[in-house]
Amino acid sequence: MKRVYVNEEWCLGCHLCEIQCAFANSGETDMVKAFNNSEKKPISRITVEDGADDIHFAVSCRHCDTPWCVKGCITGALTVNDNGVVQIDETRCVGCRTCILMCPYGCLTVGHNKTLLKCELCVENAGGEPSCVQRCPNNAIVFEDRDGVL
Amino acid sequence: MLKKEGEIRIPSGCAISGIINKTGECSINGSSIVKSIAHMHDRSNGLGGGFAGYGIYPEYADQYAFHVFYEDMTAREETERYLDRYFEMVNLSRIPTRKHPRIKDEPQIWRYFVNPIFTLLQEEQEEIDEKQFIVETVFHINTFIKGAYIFSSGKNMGVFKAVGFPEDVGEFYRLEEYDAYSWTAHGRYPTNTPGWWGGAHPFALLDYSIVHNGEISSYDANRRFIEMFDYKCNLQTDTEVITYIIDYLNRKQGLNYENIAKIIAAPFWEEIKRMPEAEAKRITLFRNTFASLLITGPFSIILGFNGGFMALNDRLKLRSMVTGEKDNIVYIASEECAIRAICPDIENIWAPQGGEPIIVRVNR
Amino acid sequence: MKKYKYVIIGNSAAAIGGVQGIRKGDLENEILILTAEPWQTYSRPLISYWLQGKVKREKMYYREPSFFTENNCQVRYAIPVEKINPKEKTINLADGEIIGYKNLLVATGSVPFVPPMIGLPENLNNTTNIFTFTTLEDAIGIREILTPKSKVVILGAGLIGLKAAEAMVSQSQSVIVVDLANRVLPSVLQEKSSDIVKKHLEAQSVSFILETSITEILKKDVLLSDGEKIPYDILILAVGTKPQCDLVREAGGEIGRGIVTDDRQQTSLKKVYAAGDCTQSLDMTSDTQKNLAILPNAFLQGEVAGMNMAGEETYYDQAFPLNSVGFMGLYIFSAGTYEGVVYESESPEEYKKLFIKDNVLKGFIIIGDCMRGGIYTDLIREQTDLSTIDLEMLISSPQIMIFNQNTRKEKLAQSH
Amino acid sequence: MSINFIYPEYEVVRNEKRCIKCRACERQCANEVHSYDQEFDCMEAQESQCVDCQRCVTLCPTNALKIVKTNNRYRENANWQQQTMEEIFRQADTGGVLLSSMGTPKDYPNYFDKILINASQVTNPPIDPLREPMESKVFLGKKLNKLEFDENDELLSEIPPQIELEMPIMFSAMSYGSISENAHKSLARAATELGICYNTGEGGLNQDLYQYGANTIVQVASGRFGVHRDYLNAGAAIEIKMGQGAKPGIGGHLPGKKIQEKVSRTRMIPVGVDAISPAPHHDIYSIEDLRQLIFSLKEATNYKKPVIVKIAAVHNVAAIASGIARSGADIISIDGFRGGTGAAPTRIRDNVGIPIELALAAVDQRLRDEKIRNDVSIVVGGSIRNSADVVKAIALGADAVYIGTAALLALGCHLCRTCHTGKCNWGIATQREDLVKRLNPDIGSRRLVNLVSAWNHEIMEMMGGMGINSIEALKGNRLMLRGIGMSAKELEIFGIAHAGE
Repeated sequence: MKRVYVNEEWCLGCHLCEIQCAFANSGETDMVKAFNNSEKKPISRITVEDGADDIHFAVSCRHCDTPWCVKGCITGALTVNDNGVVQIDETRCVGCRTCILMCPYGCLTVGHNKTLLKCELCVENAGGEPSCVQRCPNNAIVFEDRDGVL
Repeated sequence: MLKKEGEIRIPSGCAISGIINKTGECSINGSSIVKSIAHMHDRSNGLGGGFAGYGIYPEYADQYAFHVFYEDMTAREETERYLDRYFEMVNLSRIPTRKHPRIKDEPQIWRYFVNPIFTLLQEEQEEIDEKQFIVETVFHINTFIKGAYIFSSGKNMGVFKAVGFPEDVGEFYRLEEYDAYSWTAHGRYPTNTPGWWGGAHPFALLDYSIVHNGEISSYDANRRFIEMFDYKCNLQTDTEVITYIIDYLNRKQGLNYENIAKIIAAPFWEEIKRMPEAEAKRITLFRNTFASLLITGPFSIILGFNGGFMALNDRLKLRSMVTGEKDNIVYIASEECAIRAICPDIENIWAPQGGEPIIVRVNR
Repeated sequence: MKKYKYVIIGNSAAAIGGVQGIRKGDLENEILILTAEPWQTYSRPLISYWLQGKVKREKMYYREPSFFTENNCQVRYAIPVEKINPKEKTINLADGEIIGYKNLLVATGSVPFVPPMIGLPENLNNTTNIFTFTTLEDAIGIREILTPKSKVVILGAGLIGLKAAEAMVSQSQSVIVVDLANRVLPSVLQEKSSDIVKKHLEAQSVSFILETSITEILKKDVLLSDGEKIPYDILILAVGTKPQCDLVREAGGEIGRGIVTDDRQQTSLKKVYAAGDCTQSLDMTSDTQKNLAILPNAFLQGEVAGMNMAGEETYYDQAFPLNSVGFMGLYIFSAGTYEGVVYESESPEEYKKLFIKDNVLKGFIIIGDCMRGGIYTDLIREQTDLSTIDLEMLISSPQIMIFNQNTRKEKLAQSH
Repeated sequence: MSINFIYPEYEVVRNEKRCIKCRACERQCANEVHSYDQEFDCMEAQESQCVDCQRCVTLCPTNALKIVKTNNRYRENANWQQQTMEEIFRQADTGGVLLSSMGTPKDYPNYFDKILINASQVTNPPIDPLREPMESKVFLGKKLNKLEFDENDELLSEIPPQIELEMPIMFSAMSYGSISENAHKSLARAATELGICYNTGEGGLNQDLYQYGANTIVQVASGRFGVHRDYLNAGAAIEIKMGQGAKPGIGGHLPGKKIQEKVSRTRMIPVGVDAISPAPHHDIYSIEDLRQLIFSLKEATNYKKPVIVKIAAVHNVAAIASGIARSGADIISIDGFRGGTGAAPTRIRDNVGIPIELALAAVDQRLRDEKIRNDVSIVVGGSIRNSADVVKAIALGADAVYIGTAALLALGCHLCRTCHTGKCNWGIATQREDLVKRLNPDIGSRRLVNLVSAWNHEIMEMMGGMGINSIEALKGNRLMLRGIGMSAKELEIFGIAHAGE
């Protein structure tokens, strides 16, 4: 299934994916509004790690086949949909962070309302491609089907 | 002021027709071809018509027959002086015409049957290329003698052309008095010319004559290339440059008409890809070597030559042309009506594809 | 007698894991679920959130109501199981019915452990203001009588006791937590970390009386071991839980610190599997048998049991203690075993303690925002050789960057 | 010198209302123009460093940025303009030769813009390339003058070595070193996908790119960097670079800081040492020497590769081209003076050479007059900016064109003309690894393929409009062109009529 993959070879560390992600999930139609008009800046579900020797890469939910977060979720708020996308039902999340403790990638975070915030491949936003992928200036983040590809 | 052919490039639409007797027997009277072309009256606009007949001069079959327009006596005197120096003149006369109400401003029209004269020295050194000599003579006179224009220069063939509708031109030249094994005819529809007799078609050089319907878009690419090989496109007409291309490929490169068709109306690369390897290699070589001789834009031509003719459409077939056959006579024309007019029970009538040459050679 | 290919006793996380596990290998045969409770599966840890008013009753379900029909499960509520007959492969229900099984999953969970005390009623159901705190009924009972004037006393400063304290502190007059241990969360934290938690809770008005026990329950007061008497309107007994092993024990199955299973979750009884709080697990970090009564563990065990029941051979060998808990904005992660070389760091934002032994991460405690803590968990789970990673970065801020390029590529550029 | 006379050329205009302080501008500026001020929670700009490369503008997610030319003016007049004065200040400061990058920005006539293209109306049908076949394949190389057949009429002749191109466009020479590995990869991959060629330039051929050899032209220049037998045999053709349009009569100088490990290996020179290409080839001081080199290269490649000789368009270019055509070259490449460069002395770039349009017209006509046009193909470059320029060049007589600047623009170049600093923010004219990676060849090659395919579509549309269905019928077809606003002399050189005639 199509997933977000990152090619660190091409990641420039511009962090624009974070901005785009936060905006795409902010519910605002204007980025300036999303960031400058509200008390709380929208939070990104993808995080760029910056290392020495100019290594950068973005980390977001891998939507694993064995999603530890889903298995560990104490409320059942985390589910896997028919396309294998791991989704969070905010209304059922109590913010216990067990999923964060379970996730091997450190790619989960929490929102201003203290519930889990995670990449859902923009299923409810951009349509087609996740926003981080669409707006990555250097194709460092791609949306591809790599199942069975090593 | 309107400029005439040679001063400016004049595009034109046209009608063409051709008849050939495959047996080689001079059985086709000039009136037939006149009747045929007359049926495509609306494809001409009265600014040019003409014919080429092959086998019409059996008694002078070994001499070059020069048909010449003169605008004045000076031109004629100068030309004849020039011809006198290099040729043995076997016969000279005005070409017989009849007065015609719609044919006006006729020049003096003369015909010479000549043999070129070469020096002993030239013969000894085997420097004689007789045809090249004729070509150079034609170019010289047409370029440098003001008011003189050789419009036919082959053996046992002749071109008859004038400003007017082709059927009127036929009557004017009394074509019913000529019998040929092959005729081609042309009715012209130029879009801006005062009408100059030399600019009418067929265009001929040596025994090649061309009637052409169309307007080639590759003109200047072809012209600038062919002019590297000592041709001068004085008239700036398609017919002229096509004639030179064919002369170059046939006479100078020694290519047969089948191959010539593959050069001037080359198969597309897509088709070449699907050809057997050897054929693909040959066509690729042609397209590579003679790239600038590819003719694009619409054309249908009938190329007359001694012993046959070739009809050819551009490779996209942007002009109409049909052909049919009956009792050893092959007919080709822009429109089917022009064939049915003279052969109502024509058989096997069909439209050749773009780039597909129809080559007819007489058995002799 | 009705016979089912799959019968599950219990209807909580391990049972649900069992259903999902079975469905990985068998999409056809019906599953019979027998539960003593009257209602659909709910998430037990949510009772404190419900009591606190942070979650609605209708959002407490652990799985969508359609889960059971979609998975072809027949659920019978409020039907306790009386007996397992492993030879006959049958079970006796409380209403007398006998049901045959091909594969049985025992997911009976745990029950509160209540130490003997003078004045302790025989049956807590007969009282109105003394509760344990593990089921929805407990929470419902508490809410019925909880008022802003209530004085609450909680026995036990473990996870359950403190969650109960968190739930009630803002809705009552006072909450006092009593524990025999000298610190809060004694089984999860160590001194320093425990102290941080205690101070945080105290700042939120929870009071503690430690190194003390209740010796006697009186009508309106409890008598403490130090002789003091403190009043209560609501008394919560949250000392701990014990695995519910009775059915298996009576059927002759082996019991240790819970029902003993192999790594396929099969008990010593053939075709009888067990998963969840009722079992004993091998803690991979200490190589000791423990009763790991934590939800993720229950689900994972249930899933493995279910898969094996459906013929998909699978093993569960990655159990270790793992807790994520938050108290009023303070988050605590803890995992594994606290032995080995210690790396400890403390800042106003975060307290962290890592335990590394033989180049493998054995355990950790984090108090703070805990982001990316799962990377530590994964290092424990995979027993990753730490010599291949950037240790300094690992300790200061866990991230994928700690791994070398190939590993990063595996993690981020390959399908999982 | 204590006073810096030069006022920052550009101003960074930041719309504070739109800026969300994401700091992408800061992270992406190699010139360190942008910075974040923690104390005031705002972005700041060090404008004197700005070269107007537009990287920050392009990446700013809220379009909060624009770079504008400062309107601070010296007291200039028609004679002493700002630029002129600034150059004097600069030279007075440093005592050095002024250096510039890319093509001349001066306002010399651009003849492509004074030439109009014909289309068919009524007498001749336009061809719709979407419905009818339309061919743009060209062969570059010497053409046979006479075909030989055997007695069975079978062809004996073989086509001489040729470059076969699916469309009459190639990427011009840009060396590895002057541009980055990823820029080269983009060019190589795009050329391969398009069925055209790119050109190594004089920096040798990076080992990773040998796989694209069939679409590579390997260059031999005066510095002979990276030239060895495998290199010569690796490509589709060999180009001898005699000159460059942007700097005729001048050699090249790649600063040592651009010679990192891989560049050094490819060029076969030490790391960190300046790579200097002399102005002349020191083994070519006359035309007969050139002939020797041409045949040496043909020997080395077994007469299998066509040899291109590249010259700058200078005053007597027609005569020079004639000489080259008679020296055994298969292709002559002419580079006009608006052509780009990684670095050239400003005065040379802006004052030496002639426009490519005039050079092309003169060379094509001269070779035809001398009847040797068939012996060589002509490739022209030096500011071919769009598909119409290509059509005009071919109708004037070119066989194909080289595009350099346009290709770089496709890769992201914004013509900031500071290639010589080595800090190209677009990852093109740089060897700094963090910058090089900004050009992902997946994207770069796709953009190049897009660009050239788009041009090819347009070329076909224009050809179709003229009623031409194959590019060879366009070559030298000057009748399809008309001049507009040209003098009689100019029209004469171009061999075209004025519009309206």
